[in-house]
Amino acid sequence: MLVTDSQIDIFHHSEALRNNHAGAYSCFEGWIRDHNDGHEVEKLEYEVFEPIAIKEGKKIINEAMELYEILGANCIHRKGLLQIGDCAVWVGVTAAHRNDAFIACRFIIDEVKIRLPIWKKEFYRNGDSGWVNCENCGRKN
Amino acid sequence: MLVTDSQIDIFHHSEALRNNHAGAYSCFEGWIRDHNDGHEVEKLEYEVFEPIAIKEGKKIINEAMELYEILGANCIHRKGLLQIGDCAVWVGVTAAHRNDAFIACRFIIDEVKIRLPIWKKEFYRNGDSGWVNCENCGRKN
Amino acid sequence: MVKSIKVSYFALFREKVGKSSELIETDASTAIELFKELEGKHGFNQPFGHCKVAINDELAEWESDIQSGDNVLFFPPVSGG
Amino acid sequence: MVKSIKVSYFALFREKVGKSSELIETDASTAIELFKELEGKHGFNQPFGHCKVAINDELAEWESDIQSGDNVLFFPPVSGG
Repeated sequence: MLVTDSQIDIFHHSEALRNNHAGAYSCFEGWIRDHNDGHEVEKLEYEVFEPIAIKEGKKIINEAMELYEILGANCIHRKGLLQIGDCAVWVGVTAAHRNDAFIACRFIIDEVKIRLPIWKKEFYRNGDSGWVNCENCGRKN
Repeated sequence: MLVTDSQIDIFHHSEALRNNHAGAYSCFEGWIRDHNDGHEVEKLEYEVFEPIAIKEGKKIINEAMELYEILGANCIHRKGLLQIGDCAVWVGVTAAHRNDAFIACRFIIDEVKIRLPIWKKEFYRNGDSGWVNCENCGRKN
Repeated sequence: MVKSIKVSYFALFREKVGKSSELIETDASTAIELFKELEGKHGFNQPFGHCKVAINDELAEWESDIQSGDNVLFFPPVSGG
Repeated sequence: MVKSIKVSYFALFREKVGKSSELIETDASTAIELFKELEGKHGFNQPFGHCKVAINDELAEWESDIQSGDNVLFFPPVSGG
């Protein structure tokens, strides 16, 4: 688990997961899209409280390693100002078989979005801005 | 849908899926692993009947576009001789939201593995070799 | 009526037959009849339900009629996993 | 007994308070008591169940005791989607 203020080097991080026992690699990237909830988005700012984001992110990855038959997993999250098309978060998972890779990858991104102290402020084309609220964060952890 | 006898340029093909409306990118890579069914695998040969593999692959991608709220999808499959660690198949899907991206990516790789006329011959460390049979291919399409 | 059919084999089937295609004179009127005629001769020994057939490069139903001059392609089970 | 607590705010909360932290003298004995004391004052106006608390950089239960000298961090709802 890493938090970075520069572009995520996806090639580097996926190479680091290479493993001759792995037959499956599943990855997810969250990209900054140009719209949300009917608003035209211009850019986005991520605020991250790193001490807990990193600790909790590592915990999620460890949980995935225990819950599923996977060989490796990692997650990188951006902080700071991002533009449309930028990659805000990357998750990569390797496993012998694809079912485990897919399920664990999904688990990690879902948990990361709910449990990490990361807030997203959207800046709209019309000049407004606002903090994006969580839809599922009422879920019990 | 493409079939190629050279290394899959994943960066190029994922870039081609870039889309400012996309907030989610899900991808799957199938790697040649060093074991299968208790045998130590040395290398692998993919035989592809291209006319139908490409037609059927495009059909699967179109089905995914109709079934799920996705913005783009592609699949590239290798043919010929591959070594341990090589990427044999890549699937990439973009969507506004991650649920659609994940489900469609999974749909495409599952269908590709069942419906495309692609056969895998494994060459083992002990000198044996054999065609790998499908576990789920009895499923009705 | 005897038909002249080009039959193409892939992967395991090609290896069992020892060639990738052959010309067959047959009375079979459907793809499945032709398959049944050849599977014993060549010892395909694969669960029929896992095999597929194509006629002239289009996937086809096993019950499809075959015509003189057709290219019938027999696909052994795919690797799946 | 009055405690001296450093309270840290993030994102929406920081903007509502107008600063990222402040020193508070309080009688509150738990994190939730302190939150209730401050939410009205600062107008947090967020569903409590979606907020979280950390004490000295560790996620904590809302019922956790707070001690003089603690750094209590209030997290507004995360963006999720």
